[in-house]
Amino acid sequence: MDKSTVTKLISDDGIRCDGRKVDEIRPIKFQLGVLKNTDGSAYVEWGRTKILVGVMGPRESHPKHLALADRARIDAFYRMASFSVEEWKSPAPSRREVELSKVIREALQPAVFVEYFPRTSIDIFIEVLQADGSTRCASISAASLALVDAGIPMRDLVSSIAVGKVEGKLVLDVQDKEDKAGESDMPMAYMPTKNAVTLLQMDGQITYEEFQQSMEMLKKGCLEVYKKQREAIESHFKVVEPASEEA
Amino acid sequence: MDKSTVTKLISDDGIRCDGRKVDEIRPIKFQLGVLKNTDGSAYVEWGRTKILVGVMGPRESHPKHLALADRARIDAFYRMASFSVEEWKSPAPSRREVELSKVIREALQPAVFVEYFPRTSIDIFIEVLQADGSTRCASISAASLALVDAGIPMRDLVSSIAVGKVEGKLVLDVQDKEDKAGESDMPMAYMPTKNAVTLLQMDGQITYEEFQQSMEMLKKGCLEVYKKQREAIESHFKVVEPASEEA
Amino acid sequence: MDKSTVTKLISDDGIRCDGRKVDEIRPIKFQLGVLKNTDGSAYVEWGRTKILVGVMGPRESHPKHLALADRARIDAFYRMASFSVEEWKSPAPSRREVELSKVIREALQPAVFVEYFPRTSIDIFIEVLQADGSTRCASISAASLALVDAGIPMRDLVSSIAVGKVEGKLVLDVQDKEDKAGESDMPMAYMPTKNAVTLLQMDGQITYEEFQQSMEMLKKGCLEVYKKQREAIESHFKVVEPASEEA
Amino acid sequence: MSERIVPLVRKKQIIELSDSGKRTDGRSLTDYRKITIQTGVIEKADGSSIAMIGDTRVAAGVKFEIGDPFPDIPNEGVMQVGAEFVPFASPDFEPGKPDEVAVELARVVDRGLRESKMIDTSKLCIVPGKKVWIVHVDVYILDHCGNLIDTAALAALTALLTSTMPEACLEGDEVKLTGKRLPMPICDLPVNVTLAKIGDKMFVDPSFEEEEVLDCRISVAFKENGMLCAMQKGESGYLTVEEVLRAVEIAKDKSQELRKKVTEAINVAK
Amino acid sequence: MSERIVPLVRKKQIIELSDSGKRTDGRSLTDYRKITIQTGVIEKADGSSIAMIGDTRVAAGVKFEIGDPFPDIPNEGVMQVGAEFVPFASPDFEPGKPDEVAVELARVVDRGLRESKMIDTSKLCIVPGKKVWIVHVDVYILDHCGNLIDTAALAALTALLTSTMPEACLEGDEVKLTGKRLPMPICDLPVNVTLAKIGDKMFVDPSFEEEEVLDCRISVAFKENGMLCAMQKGESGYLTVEEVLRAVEIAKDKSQELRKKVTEAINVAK
Amino acid sequence: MSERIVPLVRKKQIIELSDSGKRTDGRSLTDYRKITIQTGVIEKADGSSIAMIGDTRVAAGVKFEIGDPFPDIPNEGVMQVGAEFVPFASPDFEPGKPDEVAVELARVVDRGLRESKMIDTSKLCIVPGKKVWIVHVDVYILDHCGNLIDTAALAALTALLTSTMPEACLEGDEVKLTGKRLPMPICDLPVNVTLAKIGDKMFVDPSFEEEEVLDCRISVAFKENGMLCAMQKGESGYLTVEEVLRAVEIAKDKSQELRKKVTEAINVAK
Repeated sequence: MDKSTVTKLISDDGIRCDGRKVDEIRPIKFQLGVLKNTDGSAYVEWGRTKILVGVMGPRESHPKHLALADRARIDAFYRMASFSVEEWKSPAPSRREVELSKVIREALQPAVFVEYFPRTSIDIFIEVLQADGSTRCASISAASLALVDAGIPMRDLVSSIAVGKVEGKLVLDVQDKEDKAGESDMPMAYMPTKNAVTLLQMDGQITYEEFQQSMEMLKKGCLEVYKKQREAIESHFKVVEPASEEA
Repeated sequence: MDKSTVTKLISDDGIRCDGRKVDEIRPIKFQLGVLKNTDGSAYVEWGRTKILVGVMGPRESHPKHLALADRARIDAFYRMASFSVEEWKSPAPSRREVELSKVIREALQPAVFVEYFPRTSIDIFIEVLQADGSTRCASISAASLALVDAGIPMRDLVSSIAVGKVEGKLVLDVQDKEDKAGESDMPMAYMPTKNAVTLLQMDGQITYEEFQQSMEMLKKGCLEVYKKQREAIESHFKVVEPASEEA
Repeated sequence: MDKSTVTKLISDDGIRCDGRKVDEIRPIKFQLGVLKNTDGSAYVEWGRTKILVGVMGPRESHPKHLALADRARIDAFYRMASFSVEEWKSPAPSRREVELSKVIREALQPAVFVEYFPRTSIDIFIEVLQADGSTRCASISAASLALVDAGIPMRDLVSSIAVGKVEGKLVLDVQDKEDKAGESDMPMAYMPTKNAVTLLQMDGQITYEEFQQSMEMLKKGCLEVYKKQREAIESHFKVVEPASEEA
Repeated sequence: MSERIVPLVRKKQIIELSDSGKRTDGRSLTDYRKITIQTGVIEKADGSSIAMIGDTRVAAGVKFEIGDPFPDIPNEGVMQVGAEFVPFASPDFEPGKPDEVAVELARVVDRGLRESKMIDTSKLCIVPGKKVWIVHVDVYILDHCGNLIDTAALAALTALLTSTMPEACLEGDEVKLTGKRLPMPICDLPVNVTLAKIGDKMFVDPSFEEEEVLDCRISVAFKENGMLCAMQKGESGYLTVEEVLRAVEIAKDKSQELRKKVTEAINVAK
Repeated sequence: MSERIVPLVRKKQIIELSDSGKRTDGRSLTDYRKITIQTGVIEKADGSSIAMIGDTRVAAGVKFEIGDPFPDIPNEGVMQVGAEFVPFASPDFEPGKPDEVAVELARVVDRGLRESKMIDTSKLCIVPGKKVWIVHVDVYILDHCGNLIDTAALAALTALLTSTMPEACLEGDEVKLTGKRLPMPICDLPVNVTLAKIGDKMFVDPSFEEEEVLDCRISVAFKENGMLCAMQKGESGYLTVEEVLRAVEIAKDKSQELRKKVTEAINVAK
Repeated sequence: MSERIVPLVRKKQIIELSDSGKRTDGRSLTDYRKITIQTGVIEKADGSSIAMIGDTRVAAGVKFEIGDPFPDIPNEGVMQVGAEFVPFASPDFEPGKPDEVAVELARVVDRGLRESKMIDTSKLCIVPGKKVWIVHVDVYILDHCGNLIDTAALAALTALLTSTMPEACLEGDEVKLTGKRLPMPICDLPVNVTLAKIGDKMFVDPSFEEEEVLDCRISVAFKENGMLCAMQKGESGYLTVEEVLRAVEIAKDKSQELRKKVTEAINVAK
C-alpha cells in the first residue's frame, strides 16, 4: 500500500478531504428485504461503499456431517465483485477475502441465538459491489440487518465502524483514500446493549494512549451506526407492502 | 478468431478449397465397437477430424445422491487431446470444453430412453484426437453410434452437421480453415424420424433469409450423416466376429 | 539438471569432495519420539539432509469408503518445505512429490503387518526441512522408525540408501552436489532379514556390470543404515523418560 | 424423489393456460416482464449497469486493463466476459463451485456481443503487437427469477454502452495513462431474446416457474440491422424445425422492443 | 455429539482454578510457557529458526528471490508470509486442505512484522521499478500445543533477524549475483502477545487445552518503542471494552519479556 | 468386500499355471503380446503414434512450442512428458481426477527417454539463454489392458522418432518461423521392459488380469548400447536381490526384441 506523499488529508481546522469532521461518519443508508430468493437480505450504501448481503437459513446443513448437534452452524462468505476496486480483481477468492469471511462470521456469531436451531446452517453471503473503505464494517452492520430480516432471533444488533490515524490525528470512519494514505486502521464490531466487542483488528502504528482514545471513538461511532440500523428496521417493518428495491 | 484476408475459399464456379461443392459433405467414416473396456464405443473420421467416443453405462450412479429416481442420468465429457489442434493445448478443460460437454449432452439426451434405467448413470466420454472443424457435430454423431453399440435403447439416431457462411455463400460442413475465415458457423443436431432439433447454435452474422436457407441445408445434411450412421451400424452387426479396431 | 563441467568430485586416491571414501556413508543421526501429537515420530539428520516423520494411526479411515475390509490402508505424504532447497519452492505439491509419496508408501507397506488392523488408516507424513540428496532414502529409513515408535508391528525395518556414478566411479550415498553433477542415481529400500527389495529406482546411465556392482553396494549400505536404525531404537527404549526433542 | 410430482402438476396447468394464450403471471405468451436498466451505479468501474427483467437482477461492470494481444490478432484489443452466480441469488447456487451453467451463460452473452462486432477492437490497441486494452465485462447474478441470459446480456450491453475508456500514451517504451477518458468505440447494439418451449407453445422471457418445467429454450441475438449474430438452444428437450423457424421469427420482433428499452436507458444516462 | 460434554466439564475446572489465579499446568494467568529459540538450523535458507513455546513448535525459513515490484511501490522489495500446517502437528490437520485458519495465521503474523516496518524494504530494491528482492518468510507448524500465533511470530521474527541477503548487481541489463552476502536491513523488533478469554479471566499464552474451551482470543503486536502495530481478536466469543483495555495493558507488559527472549537468542546466534 | 475373493482364486490359478511356464492367454513367461505401432496418425501434431501391446492402446503426440529455457541450462531445449488417462480406457478412471498413477506413469516414461539422452537438446535452442523449443510429449491412454508403462513408452518413443521440428529464425529481436521443417536431433532409441512378479515367477509384459494379482512390477529402460538408463520398481510387494538381478537380465534380452519392432515401424513410416 502506498503511504507516500499525499498533500493534506486534514485541513488545519480539522476538516477532512471529503468535508467531514474528524469524528464524523459518512452518510450511511441501510435497506432491508432487497432480495427475492433469500430468507433475509440487506443493502448498504456507506459513502461510496455498496454492499449486498443475503442470508439463507436456518436450513439443513450440507454436507450433513458438518451439522452441530447443539446449535446452528454459521458461515459467512465475503466476496468482492471484479469491478468493485480500482484494478480489475480476479473472481477467485483472495487470502484477504478468506480472512475477512472468518472474522466477519466471528463478529456476528455472538449475536445470534444459535442454540435455537440445532443441526441447521445459517449462511451469510456478502457481495461487495463497490469498495471505498470500511467494507468489513459495512458488511457486518448490513449482515445484522439481513439476519433480522430473516427472522433469526438475536441478542443485539452488531454495529461496526473503524478509526484511523491520518496525518497524526485519529479520525472516525476512514474512507479508502484515508486508509491508503493513513498511518493506521482499526475496525471494531460491537453489540451496544451487551458492551460486547465481537471484532477488533488493527494495523499501522499507534501509541497506547491513541489506542485508548480510539476505543472511545469506536464505541461512539458504533452507537451512531446502531441508530441508523434501528431506523432502517423500523422503516422496513412500518411499511405494509414489501420494501421496494434499492434505487 | 482471425477472419481477415484470405484469398478465395470458394472459386467462381462454386468449388471450395478442398474441392467440394457448397452443399457437399466431407468423407465421413464411422466405426462401432472399437474400444475394449467400454459398454459401447465408436470412432469417426470426418475429413481430418478424428474422434473416439466411449460409453460407460447404464451403471450405478456415483456419487449416489446424484442418481435420479425416475430415469438414467446422462453425462457427456468432451475433451481435446493436447496435440489435436494447431497450438499445444493444456489438458485442463477449457471453458469451451465445458460448454460443449453440456450442449452435446443435451443434444443426445432426447434420443435416449432414459426412463428405462432409473437410478443409473450413462457416461459418454469423447476424446478429440484431431480437430479440423465440426468436432461437436462429429462427436454427437459418433456418440449416437456408441450408445447403439452399448445396447442402449434409443428413439432415433442423432445426426449432426454445420452450415457456415464463407465469402457470402452458405456452405455445408465447414472445415477448420473455412470456419476460421468464415463469417458464421451454425451447427445443428437432429433426429430425422422425429423432426427433432436437439442442438442448435450459431455465431457470426447471417440474415433472416440466410437463416431459413441454412435450416434447409442442415436438414438435408443431417440426413446424409444419418445414412452413413445407419450403414456403419449395419456393417457392424453384419460381422459375426467383433469389429476390428480403427486403422 | 545441470550435469555439466564440474572439477573433480573424486580425487585420484578415491576421496570424495566431502572427504568420504567411495563406499562410505555420511554421518546419520536418527531419533525416535520427537513429536507430541502423533502416534509415532522420528527425526533424521543424514549429512545435511534433515527430515521429520510423523505417523498417525492405526485410526478410523476417512472417508470411510476408502477403508479396506481385510487390512489397514497405508498412505504416505512426502513434502518439501519451501526453504528446504536452493530456490524457494512453492508449497503446492509438485509431480515429483506425488511420485515420491507413492514409491515411499510402496517401500514401507511390505514391512507392516497391515492385516492386523482391518478398516483402519495409517498415515505417514514426511516433511523435508532441508534437502541435500537422498531425501527418499532418509525418509523411508526414518519412517520405519516412526512406525516402530507408533507401536505398529513390523516384519522388519526398511533401510534405504542410494548408489550413484560420479566421474565414472560408483559411490555410496550420493549427496546433492554429487547427484546433480553425477551420471546416475540409484536408490534402494531393503528389509535385510527378509532379503526384500521394496524400492528400486534408477536414472542416468550404467552398464549391466555396474548395475550388478551397485546392487552389492546397496545391500551393504542398507545394512549399515539398518545398524544405525537399530541403535536409535535401542537408545530410545532404554531411556525411561520420553526422549528429548531434536537439538 | 416426490419433488418431481409438483413440477409435473404445475406443468400441466401452465400448458392448459397457454392454450388460451395466457400465463400464470397474467402475461401473454410474447410479453416480456417489466424491464428496468440502471447505469453508472458503480463509479469505480469504467462502465456499469444493473438490469432487471421482472425480479431477475444482474449487475454488470466493465474494467479496462492493459495486457498482451493474441498472437493472431496483434493489433486488436480483447474483450473477456465472465459470469458469477452470487450464492444469494438462488438457493441452488453453491459458493465457490464452478458450474457449467455459469460457463454457458458467460459464453452465450459473450457471443452475442462479440459476433455483432459491437466494439471496434482495433481502437483498443495501444502499441501494435505489444500492448492492447483488455476489456473485462463481468456479470454478477444477484437475483435469479428466470431468464438469466437475456437479463445478463442486457446488463453487459448497457454497461459497455455507457463505458468510457482510459487514454494511454507511450513515454519512451513505457505505457502511461494520460488521465483523460475516451468514448467507447461502439458500432452496434445487439440484443438477445430467449424463448422457452413448454408443451407445443413458445414462451417469450420465461419466468423461474416456467424454466422449471420447460422442455428446452432457444436464445437468439440480433444486430441493429436485423441480422442474427448468435443462437443457442439449451436444455434437454427438442424443437421441431418449424418451431425453430417460428421462435426465431418471434425473437426478431421482440428484439426491436428490447432495443428500444436499451436506447431509452442509455439516453437517460446521458 | 457427546464430545461437547468433556470440554464443558474441563472449562468449569479451568475457570474455578483461575479464580485463585492458577492454571492446570501450574502457571499464573500471565505466565508464558518455556520459550526456546534456535536459529540457523536450515543452512540452505537465507535465515531460519525453530521456535518453541511449551511444546508448540514452529519452523520458519527465509528465502530471497528476484522478482517484480508492485506497480504502486516500484522501488521497494516485497515480503511474503506463508503458513503451512504440517499434518503431523495435530490430528485435526488434513493434508492438502487449504484452511482459513492457516490463512488467518499467515496474515496475522504478516501484519505484525509488516506494520512495524521492521524491514527497510527500500533496501531490497535491485533495479528501481524493474527488479526487487522478494523475501519469502514461511512458517511450518510442526507441533500444535496451543498459541500458534505467538510461536509462529517468534519463529518468523528470529528467522528474519538472523538472515543475510544475497548481493545482486547489474551486468548490462541482466541481474547477477555477486556471491557476497549483505546484512538484513532491520529497523525494529516487533513481538506478538496473545491472551485467551475464558469466563471472565484473561489467560496469557493459552495452552491447547485452554484454546479448546476459550471464548475468544486477542493478539497484540508491539514495536520496540512500545507502540501497537497490529491487533486481532479471534474466535466466536466477545470481550467487553474494559476487557480489551486490560488485555492490551497486560500484553504490553509481556511484550518486553518476549523481546528479551528474542534478544538473547539472537545474541547466542552471533 | 468379497471382491477380494475372486482375485485370490485367480492368482492361485495363475501361479499354478506358471509352474509349467504357461500363462492364461497361452504366452510363455517371457513373451510379449502382439505389438503394433502406427505413426503419423495425427497430421496436426509434429509427430504422433498409436502403439498397441495386445489390446492396450496408447496415443502419443509431439508438439513444439517456443518458450523460455531453464536458468541452469540456458542453451538447451526442454522436453515435457504428460500422461492423460482417458476415462473410456478403463472403468476405474474417473474424469478430471489427478492421479498419482498418471503422475508416476508420466515420470517413468519421461525418465526412460530423458536419461538415455535420445534427443540432443542443445539443437533445440533458438536464442541462447532466451528462447528454446519446448517439446511436449503427451501420452493418452485409450485402452487399458495391462502394461501401460511399456505401451506408453513405445508410443512416446515412436512419436518422437517420427517427428520433425519447425525451423525458427531471428528477425530483429523477434523469433519467426520459416515454415521449413527440420529433422529431429535423435541420438538413441531407448526402450522400456516391464516384468511383474507373481508368486516367485517373473512375467514379462503383464496383462490386465496379471496386474490385478501381481506382487510388484519392475520396469527397466535400456539404451541402444545396452546400458540401463532408468529403472522403477512399482506396487506394494517386494523382490529379492536375486529376483531383481534375474528380472534385469530378462529385460535386457527383451529390450532388443522391442527395439527391433520400433525400427520396423519407423522404417514403414519412412
